[in-house]
Amino acid sequence: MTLLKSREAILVGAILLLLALVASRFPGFVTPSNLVAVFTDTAPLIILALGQMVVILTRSIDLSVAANLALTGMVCALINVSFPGVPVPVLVALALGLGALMGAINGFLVWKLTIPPIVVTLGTMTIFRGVIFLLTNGSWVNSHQMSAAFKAFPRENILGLPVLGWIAVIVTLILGLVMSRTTLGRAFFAVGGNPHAAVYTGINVGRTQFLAFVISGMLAGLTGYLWVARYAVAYVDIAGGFELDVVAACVIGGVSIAGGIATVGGAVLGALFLGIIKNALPVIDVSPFWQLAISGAAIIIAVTFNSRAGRSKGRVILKSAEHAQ
Amino acid sequence: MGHAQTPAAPVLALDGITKTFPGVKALDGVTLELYAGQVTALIGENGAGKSTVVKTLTGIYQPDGGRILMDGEEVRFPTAQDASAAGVTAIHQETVLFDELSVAENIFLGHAPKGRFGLIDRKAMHKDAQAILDGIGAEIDAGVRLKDLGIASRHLVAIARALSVEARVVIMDEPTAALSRKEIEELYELVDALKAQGKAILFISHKFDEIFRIADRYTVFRDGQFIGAGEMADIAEAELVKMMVGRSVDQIFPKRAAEIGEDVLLVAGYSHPTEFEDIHFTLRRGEILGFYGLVGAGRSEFMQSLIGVTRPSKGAIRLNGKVRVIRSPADAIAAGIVYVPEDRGKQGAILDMPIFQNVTLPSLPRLSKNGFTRMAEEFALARQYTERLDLRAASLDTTVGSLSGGNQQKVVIAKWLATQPTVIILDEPTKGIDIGSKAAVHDFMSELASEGLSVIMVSSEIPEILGMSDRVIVMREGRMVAELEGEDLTPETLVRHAAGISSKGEAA
Amino acid sequence: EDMRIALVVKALGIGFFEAAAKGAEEAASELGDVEIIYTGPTDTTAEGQIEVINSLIAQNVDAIAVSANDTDALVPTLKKAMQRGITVISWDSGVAEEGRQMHLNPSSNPLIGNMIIKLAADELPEGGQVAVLSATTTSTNQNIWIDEMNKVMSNYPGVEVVATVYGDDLADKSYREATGLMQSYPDLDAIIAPTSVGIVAAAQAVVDAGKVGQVNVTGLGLPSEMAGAIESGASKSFAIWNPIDLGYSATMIAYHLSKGDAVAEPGASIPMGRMGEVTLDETNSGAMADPFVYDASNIADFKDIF
Amino acid sequence: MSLAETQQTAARHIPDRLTTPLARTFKSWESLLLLVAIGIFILNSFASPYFLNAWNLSDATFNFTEKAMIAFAMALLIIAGEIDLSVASIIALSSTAMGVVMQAGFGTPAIVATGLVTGLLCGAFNGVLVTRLGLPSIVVTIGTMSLFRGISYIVLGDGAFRGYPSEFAWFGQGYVVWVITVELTIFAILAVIYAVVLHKTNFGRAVYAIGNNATAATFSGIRVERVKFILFLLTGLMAGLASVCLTSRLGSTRPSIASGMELEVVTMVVLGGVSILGGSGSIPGVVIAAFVMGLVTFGLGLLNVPGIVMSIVVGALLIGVIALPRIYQNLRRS
Ligand SMILES: Nc1ncnc2c1ncn2[C@@H]1O[C@H](COP(=O)(O)OP(=O)(O)OP(=O)(O)O)[C@@H](O)[C@H]1O
Ligand SMILES: Nc1ncnc2c1ncn2[C@@H]1O[C@H](COP(=O)(O)OP(=O)(O)OP(=O)(O)O)[C@@H](O)[C@H]1O
Ligand SMILES: [Mg+2]
Ligand SMILES: [Mg+2]
Repeated sequence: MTLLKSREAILVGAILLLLALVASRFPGFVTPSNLVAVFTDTAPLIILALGQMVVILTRSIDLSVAANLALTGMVCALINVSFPGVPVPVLVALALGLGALMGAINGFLVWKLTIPPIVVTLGTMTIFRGVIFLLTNGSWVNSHQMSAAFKAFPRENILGLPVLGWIAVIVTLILGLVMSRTTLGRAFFAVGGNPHAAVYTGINVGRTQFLAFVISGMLAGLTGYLWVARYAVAYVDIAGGFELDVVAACVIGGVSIAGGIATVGGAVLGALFLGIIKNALPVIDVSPFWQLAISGAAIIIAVTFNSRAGRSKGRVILKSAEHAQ
Repeated sequence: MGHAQTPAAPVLALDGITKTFPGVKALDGVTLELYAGQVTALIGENGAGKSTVVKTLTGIYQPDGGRILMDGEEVRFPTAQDASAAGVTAIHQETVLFDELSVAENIFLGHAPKGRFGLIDRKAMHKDAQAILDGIGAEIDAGVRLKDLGIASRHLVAIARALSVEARVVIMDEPTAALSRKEIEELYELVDALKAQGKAILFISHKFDEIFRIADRYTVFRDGQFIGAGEMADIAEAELVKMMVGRSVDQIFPKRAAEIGEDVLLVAGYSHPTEFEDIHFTLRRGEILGFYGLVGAGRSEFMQSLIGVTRPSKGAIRLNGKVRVIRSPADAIAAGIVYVPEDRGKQGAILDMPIFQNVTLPSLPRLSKNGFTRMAEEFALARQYTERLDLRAASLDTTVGSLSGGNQQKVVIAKWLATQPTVIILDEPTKGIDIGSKAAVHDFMSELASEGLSVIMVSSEIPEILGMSDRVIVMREGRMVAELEGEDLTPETLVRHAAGISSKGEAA
Repeated sequence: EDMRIALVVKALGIGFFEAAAKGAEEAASELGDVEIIYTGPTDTTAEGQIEVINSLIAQNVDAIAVSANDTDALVPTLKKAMQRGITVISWDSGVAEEGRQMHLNPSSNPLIGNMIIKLAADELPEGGQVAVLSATTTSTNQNIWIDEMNKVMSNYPGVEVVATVYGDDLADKSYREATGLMQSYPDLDAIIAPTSVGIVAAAQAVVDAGKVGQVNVTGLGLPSEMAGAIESGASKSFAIWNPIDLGYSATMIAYHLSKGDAVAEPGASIPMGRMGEVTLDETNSGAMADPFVYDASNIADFKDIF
Repeated sequence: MSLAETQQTAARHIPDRLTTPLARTFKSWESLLLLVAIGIFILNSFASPYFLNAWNLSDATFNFTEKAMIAFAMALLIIAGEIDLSVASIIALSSTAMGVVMQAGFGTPAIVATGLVTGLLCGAFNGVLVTRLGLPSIVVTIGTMSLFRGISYIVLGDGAFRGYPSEFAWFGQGYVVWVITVELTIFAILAVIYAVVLHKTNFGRAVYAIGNNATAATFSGIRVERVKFILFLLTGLMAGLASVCLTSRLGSTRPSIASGMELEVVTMVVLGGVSILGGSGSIPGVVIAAFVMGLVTFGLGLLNVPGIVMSIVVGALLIGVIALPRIYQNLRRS
């Protein structure tokens, strides 16, 4: 218990250190308004990382989240263009549904055909993006084609925080509740921690993985609409390569790629850590050419730290050693 | 001993249950009856099908044929939750628990108390879990993570989990295997209490003293078949053993007299920071040295350290007079010390690879030319050793995973013998294999010793230890506590040293 | 048998190139015996373009007109195309001299370089801070324009270029870079984005930051995509040449070179149909026309065209 | 008489194999894939009149040769239960290093050596992180994927290295005889070497053993960490070699070179029948998969189908080829 808590504490410490470092070179970065902006900018990563966390927890991986995001985003944009009257709540519901459907396709292939998740999502990743191309013939949907309400939703400011940021907060809270306080949430841990034993407690491993993919897909779909509305553009390649950022955020947040270990707090902090780096590097005058190497190094260092903290000690058999521990 | 009247109708009954696995008929039309307020002992050798019955009763396996009856009504348990909803709960042989979850969550996974909005009521769950733990006398905090508990505590958590369900039938599959004396006594009291509450109990154990202490009735299985059932009061131990094994016991250990020669292996001062301390012994040519101890005594850990899987912090080995430094199993194999691991599926065999490749894997450096494998030699070597062990397999290129447990064990033993070792360490060599194979393995061990090989045999089975060893080292909590030979070698002394009880019978 | 001219673009789906394709089709129907193959990779990579060009070589097309993702990487492949008798020209974004017969600049590079800074400076009579948001670090044409712009900075005293950042022609990255610019330089007066993707993202970022009126976004963009930005005031004006004309001209040039009724050599003039003719300089490149400035007064007339 | 003795008298001969090699070959993944390849070849020759032309087919091989070089080493790595997602970034870094050496005035041999050594060093870096620190390879290489390419960006910025010596062009643009390119020749040689290493040597057997059960392999005297480290080195070396070829073919270096190639390499390996979970797969499978992917992209390219549609086809092929046998099995069981 102390171990996991301390892992999150380390991460919080690292984030504070990072902020202090950035502030020493550019004090404006830590003003409340800018921190809100950074948080809002990181919101998509947080939402996706939470979905990915659930999937990784069950010993799977979802490489198709960014493609799912792009496809759902495009569909929302196209609907908005053709039927500007469709209200935003309907679009949000649609995005959730469509995303969940794509997640379900992944989950179904993993569950019923027992194809390894990495293979399934590697395949669907290219397929989903391809479908966008087929839908649009590659053309973009631009800002001026979208309705004002469509674009306004994620930006709407409530109590100083844009809706996009609020959604990340709400998703975090909901997932926090689901993971710790529902049977399904605990099943995710059980399936990832010990799939064999999960069967003994009446948990259907495949079905649980399926549901993890559905959640991940649903969140990717939601992010799809938010993304497209926020950047006011939709095209085939939006969020290209973002799936790796999402996995990286999880890993930095202490989610074990081997399954069974994860915390909602960790995933959120991992995403924030990456988000802050991404936002800070341009403003503290780090040459754009250094940014990629720095985020790569950050990932490696974070993972090394995590594994140090999580290394399991051997069995203690000797009575004398028990006290020394 | 309870002399409860046999009630008219059983709470739970199995009628002609059959369960087949690829290559194994685990259950062959067995019957079993459990009565309210009575403890039924299920007795049978390793692999007799006892655990399979448990899994069938708890919804983990679906029987291929036969009926499960509760109060005379046919029932089906498609999942584990259905069984527990029907009031059947079990402590499984393997600990089916989750390291990353708290003790309370482990106990209530799948049936946690719900509060508002259908969310898990963590306070209530924690409180209930603690109450159950306290009730069975386990000094465990329900809030800690399971991975911080030792093996005995884990078993207690498993027991608590079984009791967290409102059950009519409680099944215990070797619940005392990993418990200390004190905890075992507490478990017996618990069983008595459950009995008094009118629950039907199925108790599986290999320990006869235990069976006679708590069971009212017995049922015996052999090789997946029902052999007999009755009142404990009406049967004697020897008779039960005969039912179980199918013949008298002394035939199982065909130990031949081997000529014991010069010192071969000398181990001095072997220590590890947390696992074991100051292990020292000599092993002679042609000798079978037994290592006895309770589960978790640290025997496997020591042996694995000896062959370089884990590095010892201190210690020295001399083999045939020469000092050897062993840093990895490769070094050990090169030196002529081989270890046949306890965990066949994880450490011994590579289940998805063909038999011949399994057998030749550690011998490849010797078998190959310039690093190139030579298939013909491989087949020849594999045939030589598997046929000697009387392996039953369709062909040498079928995968090991498709063999039965006993045949898998033969492949694993063949694999290590094929390296032509000087010292062979067998860790629980007959665990989970059937009688026939067991005898073959014992016979073979004997033969090896008589050919001049030095054998170390780790075993938790007293008859095996007594029947096969020339000398026995007893380990407890990571230390050597006794070295027994000749007349000192009796079941009583073994148990006494292993459990840490002084000759007057008190806990040391 | 129709002449087959391949119009290879940086990536499919970009509005600018879709418009160029329209121009190419216009040229084809004017010429009558021409078939246009409009193709390109789906992301802006040189490797992707090479695969596309390889398959065009295999189809034995008559001419390839390419807007390159990389000045140098395409050269070996394009050389091979020329060896197999295919006419190769580059347009919009060029390739190194040995990889093509001629290059058609949309406009003269110095003119564009001057235009983008002038659009910003015109709104800053007192001088001020401007920053550049470019496409990828390897984009040939952007790099040249920024170079040209830097050469004429002395003509705009008081205007200072404080930073150059790269949005990789990705909407989200460009948006984030623009936001970063506004944070790093609170007194920033203008963002110059000489790329149609970057300019739209930057305008969006300015609107979201509530800095309309303080930060002016300008550069090169398409009227259809920038209409919103002009309307919101995030952008006062921007420039572009007509991509339809560009595609049209490239096709015309490829046609004439392939037919053999024109040669690509320094000093030569090559006809471009309704666009007049292009004169090649010593590097065998020429400019099509001057860039055209769009602002609130004329945007409505063009936003539905390209 | 003991039970054991009764059994010994009954000891019987166990045949080496039940099936003939021919029968096994017919039932294998490789033959299924070969069928797919032949099918695509036939389709292609009907679909485009330009397909059946030696020079065009020769050009088409560039679509897969560089990726396949890496795929061979990656196949071994994946069979051993690890993965390297940084290969495309290693290409970028190797290419950058070669550019630096070239600018310093060194000749082709030094340039090539630099490319290979840089690849090796990158592989060693991954290998150390995975085997010494015990980190999961998928995570490590997601990190080094950014790191390696990032270093390349630091060195090159928005610049490019160009002006490689003309002899250097031989690797990516040269022909050995007639239409047989240098790259295709390297590919063929490597295919043979890797097939021998994986299928005929102790090392190859160790790779399978590790992928199936690393613990049992350790107990069997295999130096698991060492083998894995060597595999990372090999993968780095192959990425370095691919970098030599690709740089030579492009004639220039940009930091964005080969971006996204890692997933195509992994796709090729998996399509070739290598289990992503480790433990099984073959080099002939990867060779055929390379041809399948090359043929699909080239064939669709001839029809001027956009690249993204090709990737749909490849993605669908990936899932389909794995799913179909399972669906068939499921149907037969029910
Ligand atoms: N999942 C399985 N797959 C294949 N065979 C199995 C499986 N489970 C059990 N068996 C086989 O079924 C037979 C009965 O096993 P079971 O575990 O029921 O024995 P047991 O009586 O509980 O033995 P022990 O005393 O060792 O626990 C054994 O031969 C075993 O190898
Ligand atoms: N503290 C523990 N935590 C988790 N699992 C344990 C622990 N102790 C033992 N086990 C498991 O219980 C089983 C038996 O353990 P172990 O191998 O130590 O027992 P053994 O071989 O009977 O005793 P010995 O240590 O004397 O060889 C193994 O599967 C082991 O993984
Ligand atoms: Mg059992
Ligand atoms: Mg043991």
